[in-house]
Amino acid sequence: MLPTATQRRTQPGSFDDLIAAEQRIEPRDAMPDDYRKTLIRQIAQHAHSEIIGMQPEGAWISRAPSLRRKAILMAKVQDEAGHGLYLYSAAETLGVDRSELLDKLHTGRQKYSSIFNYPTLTWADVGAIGWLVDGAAIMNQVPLCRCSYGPYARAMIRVCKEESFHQRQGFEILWTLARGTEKQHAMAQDAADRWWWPALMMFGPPDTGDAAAPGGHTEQSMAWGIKRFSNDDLRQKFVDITVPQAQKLGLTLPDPDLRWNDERGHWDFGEIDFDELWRVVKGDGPCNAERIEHRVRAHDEGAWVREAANAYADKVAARAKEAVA
Amino acid sequence: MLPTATQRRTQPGSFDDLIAAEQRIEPRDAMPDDYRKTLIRQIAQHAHSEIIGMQPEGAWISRAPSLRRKAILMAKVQDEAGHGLYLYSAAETLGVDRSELLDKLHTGRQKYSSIFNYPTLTWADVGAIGWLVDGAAIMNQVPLCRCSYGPYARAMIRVCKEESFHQRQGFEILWTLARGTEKQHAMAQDAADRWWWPALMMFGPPDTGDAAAPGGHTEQSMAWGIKRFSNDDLRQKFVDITVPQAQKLGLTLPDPDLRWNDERGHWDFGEIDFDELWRVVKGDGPCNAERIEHRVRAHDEGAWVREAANAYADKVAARAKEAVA
Amino acid sequence: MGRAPDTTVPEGDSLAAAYCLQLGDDALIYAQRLGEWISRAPQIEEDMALGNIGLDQLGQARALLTRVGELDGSGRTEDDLAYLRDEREFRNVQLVEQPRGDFAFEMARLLWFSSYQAELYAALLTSEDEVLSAVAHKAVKEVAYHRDHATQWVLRLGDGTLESHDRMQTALEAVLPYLAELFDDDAVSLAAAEAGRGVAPSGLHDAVVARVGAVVDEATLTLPNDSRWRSRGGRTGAHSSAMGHLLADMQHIARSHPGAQW
Amino acid sequence: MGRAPDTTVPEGDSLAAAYCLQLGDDALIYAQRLGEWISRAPQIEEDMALGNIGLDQLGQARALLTRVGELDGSGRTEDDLAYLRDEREFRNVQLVEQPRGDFAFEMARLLWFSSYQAELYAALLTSEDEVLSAVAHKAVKEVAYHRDHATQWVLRLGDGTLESHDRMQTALEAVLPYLAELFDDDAVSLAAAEAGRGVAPSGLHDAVVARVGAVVDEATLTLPNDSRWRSRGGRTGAHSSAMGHLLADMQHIARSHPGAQW
Repeated sequence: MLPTATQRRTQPGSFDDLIAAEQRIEPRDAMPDDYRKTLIRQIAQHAHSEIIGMQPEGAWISRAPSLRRKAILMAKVQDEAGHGLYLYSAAETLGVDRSELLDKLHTGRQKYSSIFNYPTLTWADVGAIGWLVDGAAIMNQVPLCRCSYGPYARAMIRVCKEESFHQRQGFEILWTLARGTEKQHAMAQDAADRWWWPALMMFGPPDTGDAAAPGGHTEQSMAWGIKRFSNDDLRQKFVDITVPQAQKLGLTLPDPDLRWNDERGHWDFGEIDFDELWRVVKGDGPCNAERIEHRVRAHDEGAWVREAANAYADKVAARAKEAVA
Repeated sequence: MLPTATQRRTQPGSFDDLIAAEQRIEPRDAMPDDYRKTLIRQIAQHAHSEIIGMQPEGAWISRAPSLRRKAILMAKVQDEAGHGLYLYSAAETLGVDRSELLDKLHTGRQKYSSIFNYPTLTWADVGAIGWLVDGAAIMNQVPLCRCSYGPYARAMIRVCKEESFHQRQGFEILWTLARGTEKQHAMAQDAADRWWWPALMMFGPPDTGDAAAPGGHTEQSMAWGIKRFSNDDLRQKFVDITVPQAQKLGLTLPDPDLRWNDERGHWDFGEIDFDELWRVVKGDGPCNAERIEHRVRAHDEGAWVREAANAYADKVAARAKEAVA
Repeated sequence: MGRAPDTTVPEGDSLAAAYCLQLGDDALIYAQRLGEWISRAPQIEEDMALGNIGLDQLGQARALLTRVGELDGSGRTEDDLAYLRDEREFRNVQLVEQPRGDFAFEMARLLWFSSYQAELYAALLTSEDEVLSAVAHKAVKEVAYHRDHATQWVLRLGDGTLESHDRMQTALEAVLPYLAELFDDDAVSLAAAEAGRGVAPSGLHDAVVARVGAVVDEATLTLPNDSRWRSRGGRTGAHSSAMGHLLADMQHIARSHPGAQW
Repeated sequence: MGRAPDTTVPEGDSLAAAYCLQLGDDALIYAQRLGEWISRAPQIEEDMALGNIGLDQLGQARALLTRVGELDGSGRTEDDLAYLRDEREFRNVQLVEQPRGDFAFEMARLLWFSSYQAELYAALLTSEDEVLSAVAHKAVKEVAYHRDHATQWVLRLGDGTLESHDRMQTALEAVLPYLAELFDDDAVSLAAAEAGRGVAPSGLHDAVVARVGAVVDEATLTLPNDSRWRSRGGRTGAHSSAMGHLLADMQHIARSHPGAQW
């Protein structure tokens, strides 16, 4: 029987020893093919999520109801572009390039976080995305700051710092709305109602599925130091942190089963409709088609610009060469 | 010396006799070439004005501030399309076709009324266009109901009936605004300030120019029963009718020289800045470029539809023929 | 802490109001989109025709929204309802709010929507709500004309040139994701149907598909039926991204002058 | 009966307020257009760059509009001025309100506008209005970056591919009609210049044209200078047809919630 990728060692004592010692793997280090592929897929999906994630909030830049909020929102969406860039760069250290990854995004061969297939129906949704979606993202991402792959870990440190800033800004938007006019309060409550369950789904399927079974993706990613906590653990942690924040906001969460469990020392919560998650993941979300169309349109409309930049760079290089020769 | 077009008689006793007897010329009657050309140019310009005139008001359909006003405005702009159709049909009786005339409009070889090169900056402008622009148009057009060319005269009868309805609706918009909030009143006044002078220019240059000189266009058109009153006479008539309407509205007109002249039995008014008129006619109006671009875009975007309709009509005809054969 | 989402369905006059609101919003928002064609149509006859159809829709909207204000006890006028509600309060299906596309898209939308309205209003002729039945009496003739107009164009475009055929086929595919929503049995329609005042949308489905299908066949086109996604939620105020901009444009002047008469 | 149009020019603080309003509106409306690029740029780096430039413009707008409210005695905040004024009260030039075109159009607009702002703010460093001079100190560095960014792109596009060259040339022609307005000596600017607080726009013309002309030359493009028409009136509140829709979108939520805090 041939050794599997994980069993195979590219250089005796190197990769596995580094992993075992909780040392970082760097681009020039040898690494198993599957480790590389897993990371590329995960980092790319993460980068795509940042880029696609610009759309639901970006749609409110023109309509932000105060100039201060407009400035904060522009800066936030711009940060997401920046996160996308760090992450594509991290992926590039693994031997792929950005245009290849973008092409996979555009043609549906790589995914982005399904949360961005939900629409932003009101201004309060900008707050809810910051509070709940960035909140859940941080919960997922903080452990990645200790990820075994160096460039990814370092990108995540930067990303998490900014995300937690965004999370506070989102909370502040809802805080202001919840204390505002009756209509504003209703808007905040409506946003919490719509974003709560999708945010819980961001932690992925429960740890009872195939991926979490022994020998599945989860175990492998944990062994490689890419994943540190199970989906359900992170989800519970998020619920435990977020419920008291909702109470502070004066907003209710749309789950009649939500109650403190003294015995467990955690908040109990209701059953998640994973059928909806799978439906949206498979393409039947309210905005799947729109998000990809928007992204592809921007990319296609910009093709001539990127070509021109390349042509110009070539000309400049050729001229420099001529000048030297 | 060869006879000029007006002296030439195509069939002894026919065209000139009809004109002299104030009878109508009909499409199958013989007529001098210049009469035909003058009419084609005038009717086409008139038709183009209806079509281009849809734009400044059409821009407010989506924003009309009440559903009743929205319905009235949609109906009005639709009427303008209808007027354009009657008029193109009248022109077609003279042996040109609509696509030829539209092409001349699109390429700047035929004009439309310069008034439509002014922008509609507020909702009150929709009122001012109805009151002043349609008011001036009616003044110009009522005499055309007695035009010597039958199809044109009949088209004008229909047009004038609807225009006077539009004029009343415009007046009513301003009446409501002038009696509304302070901001609404200011909006109405601002519109009157901006549309008054351009409306006066709609009657064309003063009767002191080349066209009005003996042997010029004006004399010829009058002899042919196309034009019945001089520009300045029509303009004075318009001022005399409109100034009391402004008083009724409670709006001032932006002319410090405007005062009743007991001796003349007319309202005196200030000097018109015909330099502005010529500037706008020559293309340097606020909306000249936009109006033609808008029109050409609609036409170009519709080309494939018109082609399809023709292709289908051909197929249907061919099938009918086959069925018979 | 927890809270179940509010799924209460109104009763009696409030139910009738909620039902009229759905129909009225469909007509209002579609009128708004149709109005955008005026001065932009492929030929002047079509500026007029689309203007006419838009006017009919606007007329239906005005009658229905006025009825809402009478029924729900709020005393709101047609204008209060059109201009002073927020996006989440609009109850139209997402089909009508989609941005103006090319002429083929508009004809695909019009063929489906007018066929739907034709069946709907035909069924409402016998509504126990007399006002609704009166609206239906007038509207049923109007939408028959709309359907006829769309039919003629779908035939011309489908069986016209190669380009028009392709565009018309693409348009049928573009409207597809928005069709299922027309026939969803939402709680309000179901309750209204039970109360003898409305119609269950699912009951209209087969007749509409048969009608559209026949036109599409004759036009040498193919009725697509496989969509990766479908719109949901218009009836509960969840709209697509185009809706906010449509409302901003429609309401801005009215909102800028609180309390003003026009 | 007659009435002469009001051509009064304000004095003192009111004049300074009117002057700041013009500059602030230019920056605000341009920020609004630049914001539309975010998620639509040709590459992610450009989403960031245009976002940055938009943020700078928005920052200038906020400082200037806040100053307006202090000077004119109305006590209006930056938000009152941005969200509660009607179209006729906006004082920006028409260049900045033009709809987003292709990337070449944006770079043509940015090159001209940032070059104009660079000269303007440089001259305002010595304004007797200390707040204005402070705004200029910060802004002068920002707009130097904007100008540099636009310069780099005009070079790349002009001297890139055949297509990019043509598009860039077309873009230079498309912005042309809106340039004269930047350098019109409107009554407010003239009076502000006389009072030592502002700059006469005509005085900026030559330096701006020289700067842009040099870039255009190096980019193997031609500076067009023959326009059949030119825009007029932005400084007196006469705007182009795009402006109403821009404001509807920008103001709609704020207008829909009178008195609310955000």
